[in-house]
Amino acid sequence: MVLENPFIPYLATLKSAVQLTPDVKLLRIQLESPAVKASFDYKPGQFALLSAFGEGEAPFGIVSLPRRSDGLEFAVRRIGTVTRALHELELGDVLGVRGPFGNYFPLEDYTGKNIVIIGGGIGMAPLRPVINKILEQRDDYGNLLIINGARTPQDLVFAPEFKIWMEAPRTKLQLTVDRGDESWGERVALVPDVVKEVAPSPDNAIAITCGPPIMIHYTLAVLRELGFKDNQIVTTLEAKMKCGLGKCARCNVGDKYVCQDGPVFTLEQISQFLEQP
Amino acid sequence: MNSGYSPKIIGFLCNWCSYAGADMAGTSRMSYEPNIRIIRVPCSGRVDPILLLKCFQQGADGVLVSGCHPGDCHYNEGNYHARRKFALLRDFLDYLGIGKERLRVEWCSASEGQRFVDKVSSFTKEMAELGPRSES
Amino acid sequence: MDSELIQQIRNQARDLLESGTVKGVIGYERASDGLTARPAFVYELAAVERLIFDETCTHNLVIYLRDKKAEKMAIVVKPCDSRAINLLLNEKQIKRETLFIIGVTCPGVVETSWNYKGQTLQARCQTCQLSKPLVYDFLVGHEPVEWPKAVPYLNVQEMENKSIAARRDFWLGQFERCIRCYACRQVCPGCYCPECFVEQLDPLWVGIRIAPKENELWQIMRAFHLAGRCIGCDECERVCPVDIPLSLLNQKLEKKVKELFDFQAGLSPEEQPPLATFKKEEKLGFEE
Amino acid sequence: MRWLDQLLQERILLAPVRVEGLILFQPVSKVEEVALDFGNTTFSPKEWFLPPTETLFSMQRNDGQPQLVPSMVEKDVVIFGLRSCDAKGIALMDGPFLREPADTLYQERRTRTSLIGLSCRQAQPECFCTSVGSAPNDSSHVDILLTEIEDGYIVQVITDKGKALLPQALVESEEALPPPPELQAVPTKQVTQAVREFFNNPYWGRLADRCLHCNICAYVCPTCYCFDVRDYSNKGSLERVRSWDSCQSAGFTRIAGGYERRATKGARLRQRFSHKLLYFPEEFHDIACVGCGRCVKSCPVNIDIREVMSDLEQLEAKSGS
Repeated sequence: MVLENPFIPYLATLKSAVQLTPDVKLLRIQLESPAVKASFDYKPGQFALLSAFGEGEAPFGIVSLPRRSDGLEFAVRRIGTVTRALHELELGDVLGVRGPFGNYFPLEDYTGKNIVIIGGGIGMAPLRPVINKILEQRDDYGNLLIINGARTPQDLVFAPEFKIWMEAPRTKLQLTVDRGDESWGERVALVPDVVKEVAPSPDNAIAITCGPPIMIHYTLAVLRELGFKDNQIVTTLEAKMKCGLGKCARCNVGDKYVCQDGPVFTLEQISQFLEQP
Repeated sequence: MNSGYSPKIIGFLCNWCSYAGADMAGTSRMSYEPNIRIIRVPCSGRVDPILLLKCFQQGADGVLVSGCHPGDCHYNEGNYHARRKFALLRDFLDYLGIGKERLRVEWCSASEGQRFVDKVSSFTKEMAELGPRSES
Repeated sequence: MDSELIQQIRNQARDLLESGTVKGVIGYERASDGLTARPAFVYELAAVERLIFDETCTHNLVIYLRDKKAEKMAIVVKPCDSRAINLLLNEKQIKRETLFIIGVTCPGVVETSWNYKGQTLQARCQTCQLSKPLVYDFLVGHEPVEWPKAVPYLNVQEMENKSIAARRDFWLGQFERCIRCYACRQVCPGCYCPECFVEQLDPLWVGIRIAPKENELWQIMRAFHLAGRCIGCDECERVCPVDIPLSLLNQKLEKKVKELFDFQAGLSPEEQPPLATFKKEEKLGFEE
Repeated sequence: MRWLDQLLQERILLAPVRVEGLILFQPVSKVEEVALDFGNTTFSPKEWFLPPTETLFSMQRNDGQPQLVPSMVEKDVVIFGLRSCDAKGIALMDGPFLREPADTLYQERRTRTSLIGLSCRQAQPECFCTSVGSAPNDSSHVDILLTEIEDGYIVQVITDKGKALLPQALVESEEALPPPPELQAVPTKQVTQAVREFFNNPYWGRLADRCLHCNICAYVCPTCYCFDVRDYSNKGSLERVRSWDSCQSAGFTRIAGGYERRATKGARLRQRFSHKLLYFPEEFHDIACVGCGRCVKSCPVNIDIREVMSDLEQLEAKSGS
């Protein structure tokens, strides 16, 4: 008897791999089983565990929107052993997928609100489907402000989509980098400083942030300074995890499991248990 | 002792002397046992003991480390360090019951193709006589 | 328990804390069994009275210096432990000026575990020839008048005299029990790598299996990384939850290092460690 | 014990065996191998349900097409001689492992394993099971409980699974159970509340000062269940392997790129106790400690959970006044 085993990944095939930045690739994969494909429903903010067979498994936010693109998309930064193996996959190669896991951004609760999206580096990945979802149903939401930072202009992950974002109604995009180059005409500043400078109003607003832990730490402080309440600040966390099922006891932030209760949290939910970076 | 048995041997050869020596043996069409799989390293001093133990763990019967003759190291002293390290490691392998014979250390220069062949042959013969490692 | 010696330690600790010379004192206090000792960190004057010293103070406190590099600490050091200080000074892991060493003379420590205090001295104490710490700022206690007379390395010789197959069986049997808890590493003053090879992922040397092959690779490499560096505190063996005789590995290497290179770790803060140096003329048994 | 001999013929029996000074659960082939006079085993029987190392699945290729083959549990097993505290430990592990989606291998082993408990006639100095909701003669989590009396054992059959193990001839005895040994009391009433309240208290850093951050406490604990997963590949074949891990090890939360959520010693040690005393009870309504005292006994630097619990209770009492 073969049991439904939650550790067994679905098999999938790599359909395309686009180099987004020097170290980030956008991988589009197709689930092999039509039945699985049909039932694989997910929402912005959810993630999956990708298996590079022979290396292991790691969690990645799903950056596509369901039913909008053919297959699942992941923005993968080459930084460790699993991501290196994923980068080295060739088109048609088989990989494993488990998921979708975790909660999602409760976008339906944000209707009518102004949205501030603050992303740093590869932290933009889980925010991309949020932006696209808002743009898809633009009239349902208030103003959209996107603050996107990266180390260098080349590291801005979704640069090809900036034009669409900028041209959308009632949408503003603020870009910043740590180190510019000759052709860079935008800000050279740290993300939290840009948030301070742009000073979005907390009135009827939700701030969503994702990025390196140190950026999140200071951004949260700035948002609080600007008057955002902890329940208006939403973040999505990254954590080492080995199961995605709330069993391996590794990814918790206090009493919350990133894999089950998260990865999306309001600051109100986790502020008590945040570790100092 | 075991007629069907053919020992697996891994050889770590330094780039400057022993690897060139093996090359010399090849270009001079000298023949030696095919049991050895050669890994080229910059210097015998670079060979970390964990590389050797990993070889044993993965089923190698014997490991050969070969570098420049003492005094001839391309990096002046790499093989002196290797000499101390492997003198100690061989003794330790013996103590652990793996056997010091299974780790062979040789010095062989770029011009000593024949010496390389002789050493590989004698080592292969010795390993064949010793037989497989009990657990592999 | 030598109450005079304990009083000396407490007085010294009090002076150091009061004068602000050190941020804290690393010493010993009574364990929760009311019988044996455990490491103690004292930062406040009120806590000085917790400090003790007796024959159950087996821990080598020098390991804690790796976590306390930022501030000056005082540390209670037995003669054997002082070799670890020399080792770490030699390997530039600690700075002498951020340390205040309260050296204690030591009549030896006994076998202990939680709620158990043995009657006989630990094996290492039976061959110890150090009357007082090799390095200290303040010395408490009296130097012993009698020296242990046991012959060192008897166990190692016994193992060496076994057949190669018997040695193999013995060690495989021991390593098989290992659960890779890494207590032996964590308690070792010589094991301070920020990332240990056994946990390195890239390259993956060992792998995560808790199984004979992995255990063996781990155990052999652990011991060998301490070749010419092990200072013989035997703490690894004491903490091993499955009783693997780790000192039998360490002592073998210590014995061979002595034979080949006439060196013992931790006796001096300056002498070049044997695997960091060489003599051109030595052959070490290899044909040239 | 002739009954055991018969059981041995039919099933795999795991029982306490003396191995060089340790007492380990091992498969036994003769009743004589079983150790009966012991305080408790060196490791808890969790090692049968969550083994130190196991393969989750392997990958095979059929005509180049990869196929994932899950590992299976193939044996019916009887664990003999486990203590009531350890049986409770298994019941607690059921929380995370059997909740949906259940951990397949764990669930299979759980279904196919029967537990024959041996109640304690004598308490060890490290024992405190009565303070954490169990007892030396607690029969709630075993299938059969044996209690030694002068001329044999009193047999209590607790479950149907237990009944199935017993031959017809062996009837439940009518004899009165001897009283259980008295145990020390450890305060636990306010401990959960205290951990929440004192999350940022310097207490944890001070406690962690002497902690070695080895994995002993986690590996001997009947309720610690952290694990690591990695792939092993060798010449085209592949296995995904799970092994024990511990929240105490450096790197446990380190993600690629180097960020480590619980980077300090204090944060790691706090995680151990917070999980046991706060997070686990919040999810599964019971603290994840069964009072077996193994960690107390085997910690090389005497980090004593009983002391931690009393310290927390004291902090709570002080803050309350």
